[in-house]
Amino acid sequence: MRSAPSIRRPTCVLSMLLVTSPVVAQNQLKIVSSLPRTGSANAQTTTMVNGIRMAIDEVGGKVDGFEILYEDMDDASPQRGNWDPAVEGQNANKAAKDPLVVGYIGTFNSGAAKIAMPILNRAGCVMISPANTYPGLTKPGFGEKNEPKVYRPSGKVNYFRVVPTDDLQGVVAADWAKELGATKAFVLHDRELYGKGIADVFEKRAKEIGLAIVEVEGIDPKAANYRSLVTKIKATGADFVYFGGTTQNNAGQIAKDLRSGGVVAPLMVPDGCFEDAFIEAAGAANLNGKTYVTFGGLPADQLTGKGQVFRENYRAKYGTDPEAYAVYGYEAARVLLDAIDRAEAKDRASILAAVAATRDFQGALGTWSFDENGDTTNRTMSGQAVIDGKFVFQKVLGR
Amino acid sequence: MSLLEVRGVTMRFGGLVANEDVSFAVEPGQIYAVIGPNGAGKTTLFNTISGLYQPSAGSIRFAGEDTVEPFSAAVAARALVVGVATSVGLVVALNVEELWRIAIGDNYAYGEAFPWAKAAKDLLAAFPGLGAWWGLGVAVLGFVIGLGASLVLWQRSRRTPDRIARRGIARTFQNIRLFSDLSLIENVLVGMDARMRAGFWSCLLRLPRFRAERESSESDARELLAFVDLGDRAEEVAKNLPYGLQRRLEIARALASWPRLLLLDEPAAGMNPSETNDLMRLIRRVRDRGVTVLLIEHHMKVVMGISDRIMVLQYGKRIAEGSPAEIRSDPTCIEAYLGKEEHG
Amino acid sequence: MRRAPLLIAMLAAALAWPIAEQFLPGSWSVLDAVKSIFIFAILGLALNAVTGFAGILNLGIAAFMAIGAYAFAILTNDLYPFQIGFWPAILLTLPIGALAGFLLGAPTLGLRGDYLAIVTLGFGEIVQDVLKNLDSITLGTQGINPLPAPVVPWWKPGEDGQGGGLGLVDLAEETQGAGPLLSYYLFLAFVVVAWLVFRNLERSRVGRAWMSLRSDELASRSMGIPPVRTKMLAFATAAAFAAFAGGLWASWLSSTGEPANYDFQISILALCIVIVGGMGSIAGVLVGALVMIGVNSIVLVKLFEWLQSKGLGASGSVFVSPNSWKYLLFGLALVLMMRFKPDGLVPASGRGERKPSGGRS
Amino acid sequence: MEFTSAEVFAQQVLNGLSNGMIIALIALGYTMVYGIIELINWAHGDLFMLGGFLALTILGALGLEEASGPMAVVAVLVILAASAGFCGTLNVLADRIAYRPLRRAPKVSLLVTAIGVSFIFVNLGLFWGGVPMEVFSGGIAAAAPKDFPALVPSRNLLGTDDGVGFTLRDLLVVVVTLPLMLGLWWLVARTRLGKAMRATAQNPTAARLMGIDVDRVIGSTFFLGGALAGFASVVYALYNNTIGFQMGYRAGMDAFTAAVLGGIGSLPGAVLGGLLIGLIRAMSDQYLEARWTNALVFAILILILVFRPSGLLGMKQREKV
Repeated sequence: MRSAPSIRRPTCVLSMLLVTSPVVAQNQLKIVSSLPRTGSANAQTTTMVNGIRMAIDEVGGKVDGFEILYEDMDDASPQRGNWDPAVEGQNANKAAKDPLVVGYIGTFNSGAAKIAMPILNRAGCVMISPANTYPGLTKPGFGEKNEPKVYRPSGKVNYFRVVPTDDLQGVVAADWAKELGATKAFVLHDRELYGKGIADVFEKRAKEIGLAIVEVEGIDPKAANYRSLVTKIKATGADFVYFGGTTQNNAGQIAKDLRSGGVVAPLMVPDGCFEDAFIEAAGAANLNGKTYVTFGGLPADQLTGKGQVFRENYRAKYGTDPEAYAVYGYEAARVLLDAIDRAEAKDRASILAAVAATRDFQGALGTWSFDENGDTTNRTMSGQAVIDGKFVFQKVLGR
Repeated sequence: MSLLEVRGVTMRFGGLVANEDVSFAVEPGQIYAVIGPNGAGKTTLFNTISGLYQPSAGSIRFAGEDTVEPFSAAVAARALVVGVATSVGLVVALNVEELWRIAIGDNYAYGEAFPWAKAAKDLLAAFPGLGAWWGLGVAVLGFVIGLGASLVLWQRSRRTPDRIARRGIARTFQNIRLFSDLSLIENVLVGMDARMRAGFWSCLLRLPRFRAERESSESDARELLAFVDLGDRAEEVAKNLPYGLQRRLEIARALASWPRLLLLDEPAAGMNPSETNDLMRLIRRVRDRGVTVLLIEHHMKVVMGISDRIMVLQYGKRIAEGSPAEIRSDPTCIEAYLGKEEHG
Repeated sequence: MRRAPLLIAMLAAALAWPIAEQFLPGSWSVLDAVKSIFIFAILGLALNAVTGFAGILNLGIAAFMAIGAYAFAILTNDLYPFQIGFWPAILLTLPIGALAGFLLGAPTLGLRGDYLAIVTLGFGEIVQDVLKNLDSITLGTQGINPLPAPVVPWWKPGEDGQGGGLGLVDLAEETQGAGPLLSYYLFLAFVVVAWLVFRNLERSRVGRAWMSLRSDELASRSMGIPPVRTKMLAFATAAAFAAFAGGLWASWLSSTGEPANYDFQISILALCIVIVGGMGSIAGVLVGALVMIGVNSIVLVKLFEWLQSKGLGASGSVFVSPNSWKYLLFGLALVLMMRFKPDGLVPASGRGERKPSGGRS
Repeated sequence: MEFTSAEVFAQQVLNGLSNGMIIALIALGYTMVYGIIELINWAHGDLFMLGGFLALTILGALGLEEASGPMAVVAVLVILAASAGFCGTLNVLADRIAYRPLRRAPKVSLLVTAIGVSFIFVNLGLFWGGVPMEVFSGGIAAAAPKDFPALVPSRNLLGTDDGVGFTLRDLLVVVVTLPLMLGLWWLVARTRLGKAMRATAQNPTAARLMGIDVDRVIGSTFFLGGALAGFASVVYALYNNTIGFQMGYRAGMDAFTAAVLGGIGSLPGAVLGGLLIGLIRAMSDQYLEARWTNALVFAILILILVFRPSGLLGMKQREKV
């Protein structure tokens, strides 16, 4: 691979690598994913990576005569035990500089996406997230005033996502809560981008539909327990508790303390807790019949058509049922592979154009398209309840 | 006027009385020795004089001034300023989001010019609005905490070793305490710090003042090292120095601040007779430089040979004071100290 | 052992690296990672002043980094009215950091070592919480982005690739063509400046006073060194440069990231840099940053990439995923280092088994 | 039924005390080790975490997850003993292997070693969670928090579900921690070992000259401190029903703050500090905002240290000259 050491101005070499269309070597293309593989999100990201690998295996590792390489990058560092902005930045830069890379699947955390997006945007590389739900990444008017244009320094949309955003999920959550009979809700959140974001939407929507919010509290996700907070909730007489946050941020402990603290109000959580680990962490007995989970899609057992096939294949290959997020990893890889197939030239620009042109994609999540912001048009959300230690699908929400 | 005047100093540690009502005075130019058996409270007395301990009773005056910094208008003013600052700081801190919104959030429209003058006006106008009953309470609380903390910290620093040292009292330690990682010359330069004037910025930017002072201080330090016969080892690391020479270095370091009074805590401990003789000569030469010397010593030979006056301590109390000749003939001393040594 | 040749060699290597890299395959490019080495070198130098020179264990240096990063962001991002640009903002991080250091240090620097250590640790936690909670100011966990890259006067190509001349080059555009070299050298220059600052302080009465406090606080006080004021200088200087490093970090990422990015782990990383390099040794800190960050974000990353390409870690089990072993490796490295080379890779002069030597003034 | 404000206050005091006692138990281990070799034993919190994992493993291996009644009591006793022994032994091992060779090294080297040991423990905790056992959900999600069986139900001993709750779990905390604290006090104040420990803490060299086997005494201290962490881990796990490989950091931080607040090296200080932190946390959660609780704890810590630089019950240390 050593290039001829001619004495050119070094900047020229680099700029050629970066600006011109990547020179494709040996009919290979590379897809990378950047997800937090070290630390507490490992369980969810493992299922996503499994999904991505499955998608690549299904096409035999080859698209249109091009061998597809895959690299599973970790954007977490052991020091942080979670995504690390420096690592994410390095991953994105590395992908941007590697001429073989034509697609970047990630990130898991919306905060990480904020770092990677402008870098990949400048490089003109497609980025498809299987998990980012923060609305401001794509939708003008939903985030800060300078969003999302700051993520698109080149002016083009290169970022897509296959999951619906929090502004949708928070709304359906509040609607469903009211439907379930809530009148006075106590809102908790983990003070993070995802959790607080969705809790804010929940609060806003609740007020619109006449569901009273007695109080909003940000929790300390590292606390040993939430007894005093539960006492406070009990004292307010709230008849519904909403927690915006993730399993990693101690959702299980909250559920436990609510029950042991004698609060009988139901608990609702968003899809950051829609994983078996939540039930394991909380203990089924504390959740059964009193816990509701919203999810920005359909659970694996409700998928039909290609989704059902995916579920069966996954089980055959990995020996377990896929967790909710696995299908998003799979879908992100599928839609990318599909675009590579459709692209005229196998370079970043053509593939980007092909991804952006995805319409009526027949995927595991149903038939959907990317809109002009890069968001999926799929707005199917679902509500689950925990019954007998399992998530049981209740109904389709939203639309 | 005496250079050092110790009046009725008592030092208690819990139930233990280390010094009881000790008084003595050291005149300028003297070599004054404090002797006494082990545990008589000599080192405690030294530590009290050098500011490490605060006497439970009594006073220590140096060059006619009490060594405890008196309460002054400046201290009061500083406490008031800290109190007000804490008060304002606490009020602002607890209302920072509100103030931010009033001054900036409400005035700044994204992408448009920012009306600075209006923002400043709004900010000032917002403060009275914070004066709800608890706002006032917070302000008072902040004031009390700031004032209290300032006074407590001042109280703690009224009579500290560094202040005493800066007044002109330098000391050595019984179990030598050099800066073992630093070179000999650096050790001496630390001792000189109290009279250096180059500030932080001038050190950082190597301004002319720093350079000039570096020249002069280094030559002073070398002169001092030469004075204690260590001139040829200036760059060695202190911990590599033999024990006997470490004592000399300690003395050079203590002299570096140009003290008026030098406290020597058992300088001859662990020395052989020839080293002891050298030391005695050195102490005399120190005195001849114009430095008054107060020393604790066990070696009677040293004490009797060089002291102008001697005080004898026993069980923390002064039992005698006088010239060497007087002490030698004082029956109490002979019994308490000298006699004992003959037996022991 | 004289440090100068080592420092000169490192500087030469740093200057030459981007050119050498041109002759390596693209996937070997580590310029970005090297920039993070530079930032951590500055952070390490700052911590070294307070912990290595003055002997104050500071477990909350990341808090000052966070303060610098957020100050830089608020002063430059267009969601705020200030928008003063890279240079004024990055320079302002210094006094802002120093002020924060002063406010924390003033009431607490009289405390004994371990009490002070827990206070700094607590401060590190408080700052994260405050940044998280004041979300109407700091955007909470959103992170403030984008942030400006440095703008420097440099040769600028003409519009059509012809002519050109001296102009202001925005280094944010570098990835789009100018090559990441200017910002690399700029960051290197910052390291050199920080190095000069701390070297000058080290070899002056200020540094000597710090070291005397570290070596024997009691003796130092008895020589007339005011402990609180002297420690304050070290503490505030360290805070200032940590804030500066934070500002650079944010500029490099073009985002503050979330407040939790400036947590205890960063403080520990900085501490490890200082200790692995050699407490109180400026050359050591630079080596420490190179080793710690280099291993962390270059060697291990490459190693795991290679392992993965051999098919390891695909099954998702915790034991075969190389990433799951990172803590263990890190921990073992620290334990072994302290056991066998406690004075660091490049011990400060006067420490370790140094022979008497001259050359310091 | 109404939950009156007096009841709320009482409940919060109870919450605070229960949490505070667990913190205090961990803090005791910190303060003991600190008292004797002036080491901030950074790995202590993670040692505590490993104790929790051992307890869960034993429950899983013996099939005691569902135990109730007398069996549950037996199970609790078994895991208390096992975790205490395990953590004590592990702490002694850490001392032998990592800390003892550094007795003469600067304190900061020792601290860094402890941080290294803590990383190793954390990683072991992560691996432990990957053990394919039923209680670890087959070890698939190694990093996820683990549910700890509710061997001690949270039944309110004061009757109804409404009003103030003093549960069986709160009782458990008291029943385990109080005797341990008293026992420790007795051990340090009255026994030969305690005397040797105090002597070593005062002056190791002198203690050695007096014929005390200093290494043995330090080893015993590590064992006792570790055992306390083991007890604490079981109480914590039964009280909170969750363990996770990252729980050591916060637990350690709280405990260390407690030790400092009370005056590091002082046993009653550690207990007082722990209780105070528990109470401050509960009160702040109730009457202020939960998100400011951590900041408040440290603000109070700083404030107290300004006025009492050696902590609440710490001895003012006289400088040895």
